[in-house]
Amino acid sequence: MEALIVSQSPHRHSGVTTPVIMRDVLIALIPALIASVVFFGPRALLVTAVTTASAIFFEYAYRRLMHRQQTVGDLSAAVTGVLLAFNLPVSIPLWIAVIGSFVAIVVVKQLFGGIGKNFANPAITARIVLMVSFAVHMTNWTEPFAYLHPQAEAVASATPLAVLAGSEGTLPSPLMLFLGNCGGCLGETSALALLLGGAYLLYKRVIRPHIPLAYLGTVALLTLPFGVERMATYLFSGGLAIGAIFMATDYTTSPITGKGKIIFGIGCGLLTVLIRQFGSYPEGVSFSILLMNLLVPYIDIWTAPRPFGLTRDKKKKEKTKTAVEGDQTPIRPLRDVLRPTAVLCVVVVLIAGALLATYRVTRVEEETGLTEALISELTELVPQGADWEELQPPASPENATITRCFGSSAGHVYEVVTKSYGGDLTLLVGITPEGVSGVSVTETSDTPGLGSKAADEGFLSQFAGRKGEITVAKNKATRDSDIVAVAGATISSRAVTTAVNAALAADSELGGDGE
Amino acid sequence: MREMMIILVSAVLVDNFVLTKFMGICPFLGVSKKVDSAAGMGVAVTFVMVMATLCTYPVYTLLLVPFGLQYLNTVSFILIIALFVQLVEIILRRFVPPLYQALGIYLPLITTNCAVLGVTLLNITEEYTFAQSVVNALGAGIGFTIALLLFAGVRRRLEAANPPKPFSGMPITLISAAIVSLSFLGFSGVVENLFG
Amino acid sequence: MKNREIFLRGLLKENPVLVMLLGTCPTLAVTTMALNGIGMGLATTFVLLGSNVVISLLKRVIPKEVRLPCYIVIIAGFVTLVGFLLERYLPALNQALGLFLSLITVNCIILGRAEMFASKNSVGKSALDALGMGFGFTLALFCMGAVRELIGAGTIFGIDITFGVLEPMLIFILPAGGFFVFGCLIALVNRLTKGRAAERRSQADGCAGCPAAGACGGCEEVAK
Amino acid sequence: MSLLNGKRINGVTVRHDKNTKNAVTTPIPLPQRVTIPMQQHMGVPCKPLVEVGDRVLVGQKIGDTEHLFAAPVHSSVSGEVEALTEIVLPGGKRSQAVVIHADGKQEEFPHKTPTITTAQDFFTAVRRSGLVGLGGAGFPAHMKLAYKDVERLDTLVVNAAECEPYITSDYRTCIESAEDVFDGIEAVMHFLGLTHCFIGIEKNKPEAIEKLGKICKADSRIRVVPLPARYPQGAEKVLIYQTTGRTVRAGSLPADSGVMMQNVSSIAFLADYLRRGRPLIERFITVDGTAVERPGNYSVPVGTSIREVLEYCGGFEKATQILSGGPMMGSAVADPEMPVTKTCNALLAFTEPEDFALSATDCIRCGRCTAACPMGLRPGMLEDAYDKRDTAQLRALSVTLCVGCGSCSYVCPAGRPLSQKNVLAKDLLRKEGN
Amino acid sequence: MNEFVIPILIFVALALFAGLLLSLASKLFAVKVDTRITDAREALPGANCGACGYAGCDEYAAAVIQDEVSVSLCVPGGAQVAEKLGEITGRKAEAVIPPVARVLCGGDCESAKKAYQYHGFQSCAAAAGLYGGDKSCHYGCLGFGDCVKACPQNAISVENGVAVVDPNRCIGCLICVSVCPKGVIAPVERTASYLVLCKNPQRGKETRAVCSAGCIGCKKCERTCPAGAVKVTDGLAAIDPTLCTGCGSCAEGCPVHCIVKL
Repeated sequence: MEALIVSQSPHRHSGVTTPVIMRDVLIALIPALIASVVFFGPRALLVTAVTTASAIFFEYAYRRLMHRQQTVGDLSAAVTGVLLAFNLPVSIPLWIAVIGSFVAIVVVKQLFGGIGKNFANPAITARIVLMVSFAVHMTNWTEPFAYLHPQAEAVASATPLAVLAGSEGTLPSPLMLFLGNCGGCLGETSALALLLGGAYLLYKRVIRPHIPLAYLGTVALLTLPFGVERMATYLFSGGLAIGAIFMATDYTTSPITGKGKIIFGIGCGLLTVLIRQFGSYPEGVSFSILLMNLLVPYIDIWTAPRPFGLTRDKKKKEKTKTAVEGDQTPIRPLRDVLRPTAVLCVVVVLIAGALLATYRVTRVEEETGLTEALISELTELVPQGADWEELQPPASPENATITRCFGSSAGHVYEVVTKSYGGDLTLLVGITPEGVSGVSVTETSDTPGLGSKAADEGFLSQFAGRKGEITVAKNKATRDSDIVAVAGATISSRAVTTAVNAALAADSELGGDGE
Repeated sequence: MREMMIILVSAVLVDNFVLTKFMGICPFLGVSKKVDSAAGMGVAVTFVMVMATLCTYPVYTLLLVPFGLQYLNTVSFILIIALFVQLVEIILRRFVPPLYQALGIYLPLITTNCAVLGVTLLNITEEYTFAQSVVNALGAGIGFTIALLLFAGVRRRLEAANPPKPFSGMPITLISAAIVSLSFLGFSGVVENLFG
Repeated sequence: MKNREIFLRGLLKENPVLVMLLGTCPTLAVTTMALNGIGMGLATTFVLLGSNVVISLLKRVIPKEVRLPCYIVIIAGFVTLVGFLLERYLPALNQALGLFLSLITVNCIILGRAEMFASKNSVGKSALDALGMGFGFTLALFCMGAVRELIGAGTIFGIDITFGVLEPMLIFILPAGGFFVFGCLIALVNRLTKGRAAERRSQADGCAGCPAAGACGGCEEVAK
Repeated sequence: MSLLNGKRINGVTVRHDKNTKNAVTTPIPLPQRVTIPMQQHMGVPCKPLVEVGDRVLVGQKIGDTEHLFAAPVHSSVSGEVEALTEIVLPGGKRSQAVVIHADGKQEEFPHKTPTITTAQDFFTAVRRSGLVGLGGAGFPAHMKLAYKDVERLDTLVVNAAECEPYITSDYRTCIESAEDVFDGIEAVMHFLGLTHCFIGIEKNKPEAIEKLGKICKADSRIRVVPLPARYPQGAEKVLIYQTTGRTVRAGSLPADSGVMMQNVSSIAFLADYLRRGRPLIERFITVDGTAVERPGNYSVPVGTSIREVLEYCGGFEKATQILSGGPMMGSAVADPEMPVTKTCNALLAFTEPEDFALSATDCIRCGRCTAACPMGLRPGMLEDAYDKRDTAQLRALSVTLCVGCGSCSYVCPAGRPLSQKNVLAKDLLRKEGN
Repeated sequence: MNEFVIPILIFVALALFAGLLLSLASKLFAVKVDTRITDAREALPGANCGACGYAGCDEYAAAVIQDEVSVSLCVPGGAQVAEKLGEITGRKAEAVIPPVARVLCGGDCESAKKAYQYHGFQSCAAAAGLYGGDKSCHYGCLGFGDCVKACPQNAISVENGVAVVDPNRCIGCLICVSVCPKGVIAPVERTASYLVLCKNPQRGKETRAVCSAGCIGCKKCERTCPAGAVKVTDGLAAIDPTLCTGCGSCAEGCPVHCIVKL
């Protein structure tokens, strides 16, 4: 009978270990996976497989490289991989999905020390990084069941959220939304599948109901005034379902106590509605969860449980009144006061004098009106335009203001300011007798990557040669006066068009084309 | 009034001085180790920003503009700020030692803080009126403090993290700052639409 | 220290940005393009050179009470000087640097070197130190600018090298990318200088690295 | 937990494994020799009063000390003192022990039934009986009676919760000697002038609740309180709160809130002692576990070696782990020759430890430990503070309130030794002079 | 012309105002600070190891200046810090040679028997809580590395079940002595050449039963030592470094080879 096994008490364990928990989460994600394959075709499976495989590979490689205890076995990398895949549109190029996995696993989680040490939710942060870096790919939604008739060229449809935020498109009925029959990321559309998964997690006590209920409850409450039907659309569209059930309840990045989880949920709800209603990004869920992740340390402090039987004894603030007595040595006027002041004066005078002199030498004739730079820009817009001079800016229409106007031998250039998605948009529109000769955007405050896409040449070149009223079409130019809007940035495209129309109107009002 | 609100909220949230305009990063990284030192620094910076604006704006409009010396604004502003900060530090050290104990040590740090000079210069380039520039300074200070406190919370979590050897210390803090500034992106566009 | 040592120290061993962690504001803000990085670096080097020389000239003259204001006025003077030159000859760069050009005055490196080096050493050494630190700063900014521009916009010095195949990740142009690249660069430098920098940098967090160390009284609290 | 008296106390649901519920307590054959340790209680160790070669009778006092904070030890067999040796107690301290060779005659020492009129007589009688808390803590029973202003005590709580898995010895006491329990309660309440008494029993023991309920109906001051079967129901502060609704403030004794708690077996033994004057020399223990062929409840003379008891129950050869007490708070046995002491209420032998495959991985901040801790502490943060040896933070998080119930380590998905480190943290604070 | 003079005048006024204000203020409101404390703090290594008995270098610096405490308490700093402190405070610095921490146990995996299979977590303090540790010998090193984690200089490593101190890394701060739950680590003079690696005072028969490398108190070393440096007190040999000439006869003579050359 060799030596007995001895260890400290307790000698029994509940059996619920990290791999068991993560396996349960994976099981809970299966309904959503099936829904994604049903709605978006086998490619959804491919994207999920690639993302998950690369996530696991990155974690394995990182731990090997850094000679650390291998943690791939706890399946947390797999969960992050699947969740990230569910946040990507089905048409996402695979290399972007792999970059997403790299960001999620290596940058956001492992660099901080692996599971339990990261403060931001890996999948959510990776989605935001991809959304900001590859806006076009990430907002290229495909219609459900589009994979059934492959020959029809892929039509980019707007997600319900985008429609809510203003771009055209029919709003699917709340039931369709609940089932998931609408555009959106591959795993987030079917609220039914996600709720099924959520029920499984609650049953297996992997998550507690506090965060999902608080989150969905707050969003519902805030959107109720817009009508029940509108509230349902709000609840079942975009990433709210997957965010509230799977992302916000990630252990490492959510508060520990029940009270803390409720505050976290309410916070996420408020921010989601704020960003969806007023922000420039259509989807507010990822930003609100990331922002609340930052507040978790404070929430944990505020909602710390009070130990049993500990009465709150007011911490006595000891007032350290350290008396500081002044150094009463007598003031020697000359050495202590005059000399330093004199030195300072001399230094300041020298510097100011030098600056004044150099300024007079390098003075740039600041004549108002046309510097060479401005002239070169104008001739760019109106080729062969010569001897430019500034004219009185004509009256501007109600939705745009013409701030400056330049005339030349070959045509006019108008500087137009109009309201766009993210704020003011200023353009220079060159108009010649043949019509619009060139458009350039001087200043835009639209969302980087999304709205700012309306400022590149590809889109602006469509205005060349147009004379009459210009209209904006979603995907294909149906009427000859149409130009095609930039996918996902319809509002900015429409703003540019109104500016050009304003310039055209001002030009015709100025008495036909330029002399 | 609406204009004021836009300036205030955009200075605090959207183009936050630290996370989007990149001003005042040195103290932001240096002082956010402990929550109370972060709060202390935040209050000190807000106080100095507002007072600096109160001093520099009149100097600019009354002294420099009439004589066409706008190009000298940098020199004069920084002189005034340095003078003001050192004065406050000396007075605090002598008359209010506990407050000096809490705030005083940050004051010399503030003179070299890009955010303070940044605010005063920004008020000029944005052509704000006097009231607007004070509001802007206040917003900038509050934004700075919020970013500082938020980051102090994150750094409390960082103490438990164990990044690889070369990444420990400042690199991991910077990567966390990257994630924090990423989250602030969410607010873009909120201000304009919020106030119609 | 031999002169060559002073100059080389500024480049890698005691690189002001990547090791001493000074001047982080311009490093993050201006380096969306490699060209801007170099422009900012050279402008700062010019100001650093000028201010180091002048301050080390006047070091015995300036009394203790008004030391800080004097230094700052001298530095601001040089900054405005650079402002005139850029406005006149390189308007594009001036437009790109924008506000940060005048923010060089409060750049921690310049005041730091002035306090720690120029006010204690001869003019020649101060000039060398200024050049060393200046080029170290430019080097760091160039690296930052190159990486962010390459990955963020797919161009080098403005020339598009993606041939339409590679798609740039726009996030590297945004502030988040700036912080991230800066963090990775410092980690790389830590890796290269095998931790020696790590010790000094951990001090740098505290008082030793802080530019205003000279001017401030008990700064133990800040260190903790 | 019953919600009727306010805050719901945290805890964990543990498999009961009460296989020996219906096993009637049967004595085991007399061992050849017994080793009686001088330290079987919390407090000052006793000094042996006998030398090698003396003849001792059953129940004769063989070790005592003049200190108040101690419980005398008596011989459980009649025979000749063979040797005075030293044994190592589970905590690592060493203690003297008397080895007595049993002569098989089991001649009883002439016990006198104690005559008690005042509370002071009651106190000295209980001290003479050698009674210690039979729940496993081993706190000398009379010390609870020697509280400075005993008049403040008004309630007796009888702990029959027995929330540890496998153990059914208290349950058998409730079934087999319910009358003794009643008499014991009456005696305690009479001598201490207590006004009411609660008996806390977990709901998974319906027969005990029904039987005790019937008997105690005779005295209206006694109330049987059925409690949800949730570990650690038997922890002192938890049970007092669940039965009387009073919160024992941090750092104070139950007596400060007017409550005295006693284990149900202690009360039953007290009644028997007051009748026959026979000191505590044998224990009713549960023997169970995967390696035991004949699990059951046995009455074992104090001092019998663990190996003998397990061999009798056919559980020694295949055992790789032997526990004295329950799986949650019991201590593992290193040397099977170690004797059964007054504080042992169960012996479990396992072919393979239950948490064998567990190895600690990184904490995933899931909050299960905080949700499980009945004392409302934050075990995750306590572990961090201990790893950093940050005593100020340990005090701020009030680690001293930890009762060591093991719920946090039980639920931790990363298998981290949370309650184990709390024990070390408390030592660290004690060494530093908290 | 006036366009040149007026700006200059403005700046002169500004500078005057600033200069006057600043110099007056700094003089009027100056505060007395004892600079000697900050100098003392500069001289200290700043490792906050507490070997001087104070909670870190700041406290020790203040104590040296204000309470006139001895200048040579800083063990890691050694002689040269003591000198600097001496200059600042004007008091003479006594020479200080820090001792070396040594683990007095040679019972590695082969020689020492185990009382039970320990399945708890890797910490000496934890194992010591279970019957004094998993080693049959109650006086030996458990080898779970509490001292390794506590040593600020990473001078200790566990080899084959026993902790070993690397003398050139050890700065003699003796934090490990207080951390070890078995008290098996003791300060030994740096000059000592031979050392008895055992702390088990039990008689030979009991020691041999638990560990083949333990000192059985046979007094052979005491007899063979020419310099009379070895004394066996209640079953345990001890070498007095001042008398020991380093001849090594005790080491060869020892039947269990528990006397080791340093």
